[in-house]
Amino acid sequence: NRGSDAAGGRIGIDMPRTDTDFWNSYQQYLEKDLDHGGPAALPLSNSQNDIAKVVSNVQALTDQGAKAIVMAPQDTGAIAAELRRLAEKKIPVVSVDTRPDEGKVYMVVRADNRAYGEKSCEYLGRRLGGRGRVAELQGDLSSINGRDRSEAFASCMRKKFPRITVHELATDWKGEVASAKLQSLLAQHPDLDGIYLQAGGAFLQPTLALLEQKKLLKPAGSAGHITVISNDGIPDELDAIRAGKIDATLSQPADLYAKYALYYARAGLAGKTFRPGPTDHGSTIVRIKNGLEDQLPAPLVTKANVDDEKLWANQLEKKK
Amino acid sequence: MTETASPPAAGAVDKAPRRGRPRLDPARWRDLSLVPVILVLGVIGFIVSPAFLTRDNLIGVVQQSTELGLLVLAEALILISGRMDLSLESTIGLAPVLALWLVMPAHGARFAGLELFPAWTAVPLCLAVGAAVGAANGFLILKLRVNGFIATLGMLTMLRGLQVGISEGQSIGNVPASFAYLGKADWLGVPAAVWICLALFALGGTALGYLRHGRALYAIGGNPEAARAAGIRVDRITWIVLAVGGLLAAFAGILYTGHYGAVSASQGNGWIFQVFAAAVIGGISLKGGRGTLFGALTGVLTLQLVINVMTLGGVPPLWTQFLNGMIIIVALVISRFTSGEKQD
Amino acid sequence: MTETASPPAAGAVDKAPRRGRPRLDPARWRDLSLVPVILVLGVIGFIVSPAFLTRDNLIGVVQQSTELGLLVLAEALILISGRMDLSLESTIGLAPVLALWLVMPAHGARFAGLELFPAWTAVPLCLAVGAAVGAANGFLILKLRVNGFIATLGMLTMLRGLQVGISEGQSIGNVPASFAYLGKADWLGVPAAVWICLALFALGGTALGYLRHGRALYAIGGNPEAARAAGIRVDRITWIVLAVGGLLAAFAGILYTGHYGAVSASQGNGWIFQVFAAAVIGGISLKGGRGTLFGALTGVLTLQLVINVMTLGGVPPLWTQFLNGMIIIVALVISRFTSGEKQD
Amino acid sequence: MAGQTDGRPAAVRAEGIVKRYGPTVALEGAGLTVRAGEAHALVGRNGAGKSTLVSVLTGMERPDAGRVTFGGEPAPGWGDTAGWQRRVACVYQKSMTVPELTVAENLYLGRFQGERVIRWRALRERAGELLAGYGVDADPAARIKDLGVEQRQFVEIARALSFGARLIILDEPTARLDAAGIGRLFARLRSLRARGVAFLFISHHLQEVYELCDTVTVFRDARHVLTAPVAGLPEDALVAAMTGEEAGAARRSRTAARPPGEPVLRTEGLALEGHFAPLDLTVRAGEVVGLAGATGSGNTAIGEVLVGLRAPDRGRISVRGRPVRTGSVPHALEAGIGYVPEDRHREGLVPGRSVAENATLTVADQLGPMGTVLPARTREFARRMIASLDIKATGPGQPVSGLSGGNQQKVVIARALAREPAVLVAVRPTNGVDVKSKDALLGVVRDVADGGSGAVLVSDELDDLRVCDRVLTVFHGRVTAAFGAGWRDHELVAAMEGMGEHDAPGGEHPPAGEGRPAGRDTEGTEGTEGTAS
Ligand SMILES: Nc1ncnc2c1ncn2[C@@H]1O[C@H](COP(=O)(O)OP(=O)(O)OP(=O)(O)O)[C@@H](O)[C@H]1O
Ligand SMILES: Nc1ncnc2c1ncn2[C@@H]1O[C@H](COP(=O)(O)OP(=O)(O)OP(=O)(O)O)[C@@H](O)[C@H]1O
Ligand SMILES: [Mg+2]
Ligand SMILES: [Mg+2]
Repeated sequence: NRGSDAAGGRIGIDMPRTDTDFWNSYQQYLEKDLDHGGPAALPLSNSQNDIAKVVSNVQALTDQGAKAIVMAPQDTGAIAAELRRLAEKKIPVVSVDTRPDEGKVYMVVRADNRAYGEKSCEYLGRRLGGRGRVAELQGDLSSINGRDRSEAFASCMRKKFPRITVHELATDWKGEVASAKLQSLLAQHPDLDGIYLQAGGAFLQPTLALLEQKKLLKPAGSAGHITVISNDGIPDELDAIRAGKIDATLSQPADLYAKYALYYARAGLAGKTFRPGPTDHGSTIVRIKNGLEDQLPAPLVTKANVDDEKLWANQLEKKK
Repeated sequence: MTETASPPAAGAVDKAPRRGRPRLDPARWRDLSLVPVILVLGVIGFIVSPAFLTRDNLIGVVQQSTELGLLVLAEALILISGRMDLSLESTIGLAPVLALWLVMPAHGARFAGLELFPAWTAVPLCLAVGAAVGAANGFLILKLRVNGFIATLGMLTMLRGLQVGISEGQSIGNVPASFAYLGKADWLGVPAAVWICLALFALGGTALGYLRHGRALYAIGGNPEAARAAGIRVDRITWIVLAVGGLLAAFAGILYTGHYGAVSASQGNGWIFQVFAAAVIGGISLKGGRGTLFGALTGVLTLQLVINVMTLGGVPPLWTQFLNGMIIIVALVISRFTSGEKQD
Repeated sequence: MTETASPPAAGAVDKAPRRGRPRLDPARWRDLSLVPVILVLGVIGFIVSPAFLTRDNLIGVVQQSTELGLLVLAEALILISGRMDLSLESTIGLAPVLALWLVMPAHGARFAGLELFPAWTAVPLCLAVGAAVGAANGFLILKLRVNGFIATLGMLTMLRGLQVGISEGQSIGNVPASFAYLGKADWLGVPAAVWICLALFALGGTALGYLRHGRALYAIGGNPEAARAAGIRVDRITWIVLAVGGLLAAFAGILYTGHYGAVSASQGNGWIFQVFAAAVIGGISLKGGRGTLFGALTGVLTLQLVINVMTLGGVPPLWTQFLNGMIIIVALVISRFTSGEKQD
Repeated sequence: MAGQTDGRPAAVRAEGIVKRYGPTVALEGAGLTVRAGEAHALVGRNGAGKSTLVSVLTGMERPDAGRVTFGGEPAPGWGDTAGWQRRVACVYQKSMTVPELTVAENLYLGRFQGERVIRWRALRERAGELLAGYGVDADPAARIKDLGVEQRQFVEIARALSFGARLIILDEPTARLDAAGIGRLFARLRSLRARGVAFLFISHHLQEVYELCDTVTVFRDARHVLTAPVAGLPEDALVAAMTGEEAGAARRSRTAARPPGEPVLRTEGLALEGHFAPLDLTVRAGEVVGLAGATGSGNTAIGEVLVGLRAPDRGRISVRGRPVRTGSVPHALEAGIGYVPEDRHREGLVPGRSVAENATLTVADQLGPMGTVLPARTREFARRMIASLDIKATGPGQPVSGLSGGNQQKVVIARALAREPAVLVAVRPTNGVDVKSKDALLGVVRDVADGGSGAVLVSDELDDLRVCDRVLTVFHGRVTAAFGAGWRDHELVAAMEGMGEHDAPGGEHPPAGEGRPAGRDTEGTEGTEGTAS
């Protein structure tokens, strides 16, 4: 009987998908935070990675009386009309992980995907000494997050490390496609120096399995080691860093996503407003053309800080 | 079973009742076989949430069905004439992108077009692209005589790839007003898309029921040789149906764009299974020559109601997909038993 | 020249030349219709990169084909006996997850199992789950007589949902060694999966060609009524084939898990289209009763070679999908003309 | 050949038609002329190219060479199907109906005249009237697939005849009709002919040719061999022209009855609700028993129950004294019952597979050790069958879909004989088979019996029944009479139609299976059979 109180209305939350580690962790954090009291949420809906379902779910949620919406539209264009509709109804919207192109949003909660690409590029560039050959396992080309990472990575490489050759491999977020293409590339260029995995959740295990099979999985520091930087910060990646199988990852903060999505949704219900500038949780709110964006930190995790308590994946381990 | 199952002796006996109540024709039952399913869903919806029976919610459900509904309409026509077109799910995305690419300003916006034509031509261009895709499918299937399932599957991949290539994977916002109008306008308090979709279904249903070219689809799908022997231009009509199918998919793309405010890069991605599911649980045969548009429409509404009721009912996100699949199977089984016919 | 062109009396006379060239049987050409396509791809591969013809690369291509290949093998058997199973693409993921759920330790790891059975049972359990899924499909199709395409489509959604529900969307690493062994072992310098897959294809091909129950599949798929009248137990055999299909898919799941090091939550997602594409361009008819496993195998290799050659050739990522679709269509057209038969 | 003119203009003239299907030459420079108002028969052995000529004359197939003219004008262009339809109407050998559509719609398929919008009620009324004119009692709103074979055939006939075309082609229209149906068809054809309509009539029943036609053309091996007036052409000469051999020994008549041996097949109280009443039947070794009955009399259902395709409601079957599980084909097959189904397309053939595979479908367990099927043995087996049944095929590897109708039928028979059955159950085994092959096939049935097996021949064709030692007539699901050898045609026909001196008690025949006791109404040579309750 969540939300029987409903003093300031309830929160409607739509899950973009449930078939990945990352989003499942996000959901678990959401549910944990919801249990800690405060304005309640309607039961979560799931839009299965389909923007049309996002819209229909959000409508169903508002029909049931949601006064604030948390969503994660994986398509940033086709949510515009729905955002306009919600703005008309004066329902604040918190967009998690993606920044809608148009339509008013109360707050965007995300880590900067361009920053992911840049940080990865810089890390690889430094480790390889500015020369060599790297493979980039891209996601789905029509996903905004993937595209941001690719573009930032590419332009950084072009500008800062022109002597590094980048092989872009589109994979549709599919592990087996990534493995097949990486295997082909390794046949062509056995001298590969580095790999950038845009999504550790999808690519980590297939990549490790392939490198192991090809006897290319050498401990960091030894000759012939292929430098691997991943993205997401799921527990498996941290384990791999500890084991020296990969070098680094960018921790996409599932816990902070959940925490601040709810935080801003409740603030929206309460009618609070925010202004650009630094926040009390180590991030910065910036103004974007259709609202505000809280750019959460996405720490680079290496062997040095892999056991940091603050990393969400480490908390998850403990929670269980 | 062979004809001896009903020898004239027995046939003569049960002929009287048959003539007496011609409305009990099983073919008619089949069209209504999903009505009980829809009623059950309605009752469940009413139980799980009072919001279900509100005008807003029901109109929402219908509006969300419009784009899928048009694809189902297109696929139903194609299936009835004994063919298949998987590429519809890509046409709904490609046609708007291509049309906008041709008309959008070459500079300024994030998506740079070619500015070859004035903005008002976007709608006709989009429809033309859709028809052209359908015609290309027709060429592969009817002239080169390759397998239609796989040819249109290849087209599905190719057209989606073309869309990604042209749009560079981005969504396209800021579409010309004329292009967005139909998808977002309200007429008499109800979204224009709903009126248009219903009108198209009614039109299609009438054509299939009462016009000779419409009836010809059933003959072609049921037995193409017999249709040819009866003087029906099988290839020509099939070709036209495929082109009309593409055109309807492009039109669905226009409604989608207006409805959601932008051409999404993944517009229609993965829809084709839903299209088939809606058509088949609605009574359209995959083997051709059987089914009605009314049945197809009930199929679409059923699928959309399922999603709506699950959301209202607060099904845990982890289990929505499971439940969704289960309900499709249950609906299929119910429609098989209420129609009383074996499917194949 | 046939006998009709010569009087019956001459029948004995023209038997001689006929025996002289029995190899010109068109049915044999059909199985080889993709060989030219593969050759062309090989030449292109050789031109775009010297790495193409290396042992590593070719073995890599074959290894990447194994999981898809097993699904195609399963689907080919099912298609030949005149049915379809879309749910294979979910079985490949669900079966390992269910099996692991039953055996994995209840505490400690991130993915908590039930620990009901000892770890070594994971492989047999997985196979049993696959067979059970196939049998469930058989129940829907053969007992309830619902449309197989849509019933297995519903199963596809439901099983994938079940997998997501059980695994909570996580990938499952740390699988028992026995479970991972086959997918990653090397035998005689070549991945074990390759040997196994080839052996299964050879076994299946032999059964279809030289065993009476294998040959019965062609009769069942070609004309089930005639098969029944000839004393073939149509429903029973179809049911077995569906169960074997599920079992093969589960086995593909085992290989996948070993190969990629974990059971991925999206294992097999979206494969079914590729499975059909490989089977059909390889000469298997969607209408049943036609095609060989050798053809199906060439279909798989063709699809995988396309991806390999495109990767080696450095096709820009934005255009890979487009090119991929185009090549499927071209391969389809080529195989239609080299086999010289109209497809339908 | 096509050159004869006798003043009347040619309704259709085909010259030098060549048509190949891959390596098969179906027509090689063949031609024929049908003059206005003429009833022209086209005969020839199976695979002679008759149906191919029909598809050329109706615009369904484009010939590789040759010319077709209608009334002196060149034929419509390829693909102008409507144009062809105006000139010629046709009843094809293959069923050309759309099973899912109603009778009314099938009748008017492709020619909803006049108004833009179809008026269904009026259409159904017109269809009802049209069908009534053929004595067909079918609901115009029923779907074709729910109709029996014969009613379906009449729908096709009615459609073709109602076009108002001046030329009508009928490709074996009588193959799926019983005697009464044939009578009605012929009456209708005669009245049309009186109005000057020309026919091209194809049949393997030569007596029909003599009954109906003025002129006959014979094709042999894709070529035209003869066109002559029917009157004055002896049947022997006609057969000789068809076969290309001197008319051999007179048609094989039944060898003298030998004393029948042990019973091989016995049924006790076998019944299927709605189809036939309890039946006790005994077939002895060396005996061919005919089950004669018009379409729908239930005789086909008896055949199907015997072979296990349908489960009876009651009753037992035993072969050579051993009980057979009913309703299971594998068990029936195992027990030694061989089966030639009525509809070769539906239950007989797997169209895409080879002659060898089709012929060995029932003996797959005998072609190699341990469940294997050795191709060499399969081919060898098929070659023997091809030779012994005189099947015209390019070889054991040819797909059966490429054979002519009659040869397909022979493949089905080969399949039934493959197991050397103790009892052969054959339903209309000579359906669509040419005269010479028909004799051969019936001879095969006879030989099977002479070899110590029994045979049950379910048919309404007198030619078929002539090989039988005994004939039981079935009417409305009951055995109404039994005849020994030497019956006279009219008696048997009368009994099949439920009339005559062998008639069962009472003029009204209740539908079978009502359970009404129907005393022993058989009279004839043996008293062991008949319906009992
Ligand atoms: N579609 C086809 N493909 C291949 N061969 C064919 C086809 N149709 C007919 N034939 C061949 O053409 C020849 C003539 O066949 P057709 O059907 O004209 O014979 P028919 O005289 O009508 O015989 P029947 O009396 O058995 O009907 C046969 O040898 C047959 O095998
Ligand atoms: N429902 C139907 N049933 C049977 N035949 C049909 C049906 N619909 C169309 N046809 C046939 O399909 C063919 C194509 O139709 P269409 O109307 O285009 O013919 P047309 O000769 O090109 O022009 P027109 O319409 O002026 O006759 C015609 O032969 C028509 O008779
Ligand atoms: Mg013929
Ligand atoms: Mg014939």
